[in-house]
Amino acid sequence: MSAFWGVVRRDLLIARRQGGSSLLAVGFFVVVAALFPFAVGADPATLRGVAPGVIWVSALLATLLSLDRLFQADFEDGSLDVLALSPLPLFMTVLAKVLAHWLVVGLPLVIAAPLVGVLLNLPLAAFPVLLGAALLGTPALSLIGAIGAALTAGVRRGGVLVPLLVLPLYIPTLIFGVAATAAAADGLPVAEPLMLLASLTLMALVVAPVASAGALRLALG
Amino acid sequence: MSAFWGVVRRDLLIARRQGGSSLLAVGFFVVVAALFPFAVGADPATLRGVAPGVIWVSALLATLLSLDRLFQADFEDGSLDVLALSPLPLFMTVLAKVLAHWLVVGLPLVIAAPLVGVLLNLPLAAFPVLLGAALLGTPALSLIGAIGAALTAGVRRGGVLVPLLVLPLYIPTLIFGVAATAAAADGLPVAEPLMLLASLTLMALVVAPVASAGALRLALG
Amino acid sequence: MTVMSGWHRFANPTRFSRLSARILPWTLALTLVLFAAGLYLALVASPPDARQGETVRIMYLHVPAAWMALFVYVLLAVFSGMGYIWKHPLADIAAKNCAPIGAGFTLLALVTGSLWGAPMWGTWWEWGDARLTSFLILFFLYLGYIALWQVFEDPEKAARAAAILAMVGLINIPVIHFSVQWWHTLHQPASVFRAGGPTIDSSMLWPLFVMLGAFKAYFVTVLLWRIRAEVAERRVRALQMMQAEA
Amino acid sequence: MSNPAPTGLAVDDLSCRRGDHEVFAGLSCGAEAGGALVLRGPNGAGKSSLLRVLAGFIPPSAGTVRWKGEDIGDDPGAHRAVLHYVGHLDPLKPVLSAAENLTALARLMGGQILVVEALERFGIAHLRDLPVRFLSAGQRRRLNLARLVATPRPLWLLDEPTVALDARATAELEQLIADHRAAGGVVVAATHIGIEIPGAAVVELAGRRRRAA
Amino acid sequence: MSNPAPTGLAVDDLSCRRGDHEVFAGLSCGAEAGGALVLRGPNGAGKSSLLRVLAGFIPPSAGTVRWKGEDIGDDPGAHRAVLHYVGHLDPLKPVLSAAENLTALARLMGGQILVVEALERFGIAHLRDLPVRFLSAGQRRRLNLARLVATPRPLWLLDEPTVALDARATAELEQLIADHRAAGGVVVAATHIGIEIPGAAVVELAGRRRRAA
Ligand code: HEM
Ligand SMILES: Nc1ncnc2c1ncn2[C@@H]1O[C@H](COP(=O)(O)OP(=O)(O)OP(=O)(O)O)[C@@H](O)[C@H]1O
Ligand SMILES: Nc1ncnc2c1ncn2[C@@H]1O[C@H](COP(=O)(O)OP(=O)(O)OP(=O)(O)O)[C@@H](O)[C@H]1O
Ligand SMILES: [Mg+2]
Ligand SMILES: [Mg+2]
Repeated sequence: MSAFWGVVRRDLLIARRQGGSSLLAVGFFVVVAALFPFAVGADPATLRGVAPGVIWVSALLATLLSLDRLFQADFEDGSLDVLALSPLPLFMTVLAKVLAHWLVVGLPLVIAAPLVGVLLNLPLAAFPVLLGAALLGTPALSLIGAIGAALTAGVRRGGVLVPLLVLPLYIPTLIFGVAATAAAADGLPVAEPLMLLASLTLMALVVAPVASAGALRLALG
Repeated sequence: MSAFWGVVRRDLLIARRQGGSSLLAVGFFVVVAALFPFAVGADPATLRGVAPGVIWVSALLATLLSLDRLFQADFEDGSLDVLALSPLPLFMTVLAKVLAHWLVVGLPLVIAAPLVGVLLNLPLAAFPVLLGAALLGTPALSLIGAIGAALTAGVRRGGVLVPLLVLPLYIPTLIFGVAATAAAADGLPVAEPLMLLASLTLMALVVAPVASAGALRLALG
Repeated sequence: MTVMSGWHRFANPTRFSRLSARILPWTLALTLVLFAAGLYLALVASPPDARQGETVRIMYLHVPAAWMALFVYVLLAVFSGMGYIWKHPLADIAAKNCAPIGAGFTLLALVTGSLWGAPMWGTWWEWGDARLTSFLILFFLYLGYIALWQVFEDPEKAARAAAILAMVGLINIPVIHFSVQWWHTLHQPASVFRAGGPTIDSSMLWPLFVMLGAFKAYFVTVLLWRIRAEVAERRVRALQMMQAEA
Repeated sequence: MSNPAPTGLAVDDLSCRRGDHEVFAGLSCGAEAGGALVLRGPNGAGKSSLLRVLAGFIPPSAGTVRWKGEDIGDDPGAHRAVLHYVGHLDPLKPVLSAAENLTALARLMGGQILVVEALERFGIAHLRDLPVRFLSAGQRRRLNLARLVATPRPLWLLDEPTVALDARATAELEQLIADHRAAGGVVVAATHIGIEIPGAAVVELAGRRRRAA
Repeated sequence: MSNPAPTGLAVDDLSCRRGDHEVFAGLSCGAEAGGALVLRGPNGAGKSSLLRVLAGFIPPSAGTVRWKGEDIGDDPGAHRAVLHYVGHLDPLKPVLSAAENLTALARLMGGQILVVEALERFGIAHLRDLPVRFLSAGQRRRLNLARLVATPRPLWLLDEPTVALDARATAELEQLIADHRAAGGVVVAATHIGIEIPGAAVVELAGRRRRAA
């Protein structure tokens, strides 16, 4: 177990030293969401209507953007070889890296979500649900994204491919996340989409580390 | 001059060999544009209203995503040292790399813009203006993006930093691009936003190569 | 004891080549016959729909294409799993060559669907419709799978990477199939493959099934043909390599 | 050597294929506890490939590798816990300091962690708190090699370990290898020149020349 | 050496500061046309830093570097057109073939382009059409060095050029350097061991020990 936390601590330390990866992801999240009123016009009614969607799409893009180098950096400097020699099974190493990534990027996004909600005129009543949905959904985004990052790790400039591979897999999370937020905004029941969101995350938790580990092994060969 | 085309040809060749950077950027463009209706709901009237905005935001993101490694790759493998020893002034080298990038990513985006227009229910009458605006605006996106890419070339994982630096600079292009497209969709005059778009691109053409060259020199030190 | 790995298996004529050579003419003939019969039944023999009129005939292309798109993806994932576990290159090649055909079916279903939608729903495309959009996602999945094969130089690695993606993507299939039940959509719910038996009139059901048979036969024919082409190509390369290393 | 003592590494009839190029075939060699193998051969002969096979990163296309009598393919988890692999690249993060890098790497490997000793051994203790991005090529290499000291493991696979090292550091590495072998460890090193490993068995890789395409 | 012939390189009272560390100071040396400088010193002594100053990548904190009598800071554009710099990294794109990489690099440098000769000279003509990602470390290095042949330039700055080379390739490089000097070129090479440059002036860099922070 200590090796697991070793991986987590290492990635957290690197993120901290690299100067605010969290800040950057959150910044991106907020900037993209803030671009929207510019792009679609400032009419408050329109804005309120599209708010849940815009929030989720920009959270998704922020995650995606920060993900493409999740394994690539370790591949390029040979750290992946060392990670593969840890006594930890490779899928646990992946899980540790994803956990660190979520702590650095996902969690700050969750915390920033209400701010973006305010920017986009989301009704106040929807805020608790938005927070809950984000908390349930962002781990799935990190986990699924890890598969794409692992598949392209050994491939030079494979990063460009990550969105194409991962976005289709993100759709269910996106749908249920938006559904929960929109339902809350309209005062409708939210239990069902939240449950579905949670089960997606659970599924990702089972599938993603194993799939990513399989993909990473290719990069070692 | 031959060294200038040497740089352009080299980058085009790499893009070709790397297997469809164009396809990937266009794919991303289309997928992101396709995500939005998903997220904001289906009402065709709403959709038509936000179409110009969505088209421009996703073109912008596609450019951004493909840009972050514009100089990073050359920095990491030492090619930047060689580029700096070319008889060409560094800002011309930057211009050559940006030109190659635009040919690989910007131009295909322009060509794909009508497709996204169809997906998003944009009125047919707006298509010629959309094409014209994209042709005028995308070079500015590549040029401005180059500044961010150059600034972060020396910094590991600077990729995440680029959006934050560059997105604010993109806002004017975004505003006039959307304005032109929306005006055309509503049958209003488009000359003014198109002119402004063109002058933004000209300005970027003057400022961006010099600014990027200065930033790159820091990465050499 | 040496198991010849990868490409070198293709240096020798495999059982597959002989077998497929024998099957191919039959599936080709079957394809032609079924298409002829199916098109006759669909366009001439079957009645126009009471509500939909003649446009209902699009159904005979749309529905089999949509079913095949889903079926081919599942098959692709199964082949991928076999290739991944048993490391048999033939399964990898089969999976790889399913993809373009499946993407073609998906595109056909999308195009016929929106052609049909224009008169039926008054719109080509409806974003809020979960069936439609999730089906578009299937198209993107196919594209991602094809792209992933392209970026690896080493076909064995490409096969394993693509297999992982294919198996993970399988999760989207039930989402697509059940989307009609989960969300109330424009698109009609399952009327053939449903608990409690089909609800379509047999005068339409028969042509539909014949067309489905035709699509299946076409798929088998094209798949076998593509696999043979790729195996032959790899065999040539393997022989060249063995010569070079001799 | 086809019947080596089960205390060390035994390579039997090993072949390696990368892409569609057969890098080497039918290779047999071995080293008992305390022994060493030196891999030699011209550029492209397959030294690095062999090391990656021994580490379990590349599955061999034929033949077996045994560590203490066990085929490494049977329990990859056990094998990866016994070895250190030092490749061409220094797996260091430029933003972390020397000590942080080494601690992080050692923690990944689990077990005992001797960071201070390791840094001192390679004469870079005074660089402890300097971010790695400021280190020279040789200083980075020393830091990378310090891993060998920081977490003791019995099997060392070294791919041209003396690259960028000055004479003093090379001598230190030679001493380290001697100590390691004296304690029963096994060393496999690929090298063109520049390092003395007394009593090591030399494996000459011929290199199959790839045909011009 | 403070008054060198204006046909070659002259370094006068040069200091270099990186970050807040003074790497070297008051360094003077030089080489006339046909001459060579070998930089020696322990890891971290400043060999690589000196080469980057000579290339014009790092501005010196004091002192001057002259090429044929002209201060290189006066017209950086002219200076960068006369030199080749071979650093630690191989500036090669893995997706391009060996020949494509070399052609692209040569084209960047402008002037004459001798790709085929260059590949043959380093014994990698048979790898011409192979993507670089499949090359071994030594094969990559050879390809990198082939730049020197592909576009002739008078001043060569080489940072540990023999890394990863086998004995044959090292001998070839020595011959290449000799030919270059015979034709009036100047070579500055940083190296620990492993290369013979007859008659080269040796510059010993002492290395100021950085204070433990
Ligand atoms: C672009 C638009 C459309 C798309 C993407 C689409 C997609 C699909 C898919 C994926 C299926 C297979 C469902 C399954 O077996 O799980 C299907 C079946 C079907 N579609 Fe569509 N469709 C579209 C438009 C239409 C329209 C306009 C109609 C007619 C009003 C229609 C009628 C049907 C029928 C009758 C079935 C068979 C249902 C069954 O028995 O399972 N579709 N479609
Ligand atoms: N950007 C920087 N900021 C601060 N110090 C630096 C920087 N770059 C290098 N140094 C320090 O300068 C010194 C000289 O480094 P340099 O790379 O020139 O050494 P070298 O002689 O090439 O060593 P080696 O033989 O290991 O390659 C080292 O002590 C290094 O730590
Ligand atoms: N993925 C690959 N696909 C095809 N061929 C490869 C691949 N990787 C390496 N090779 C080839 O395998 C051969 C052996 O490479 P390897 O790196 O093992 O050589 P090496 O002995 O370490 O050489 P060097 O002394 O240059 O480091 C080389 O000819 C190389 O071109
Ligand atoms: Mg090697
Ligand atoms: Mg150095």
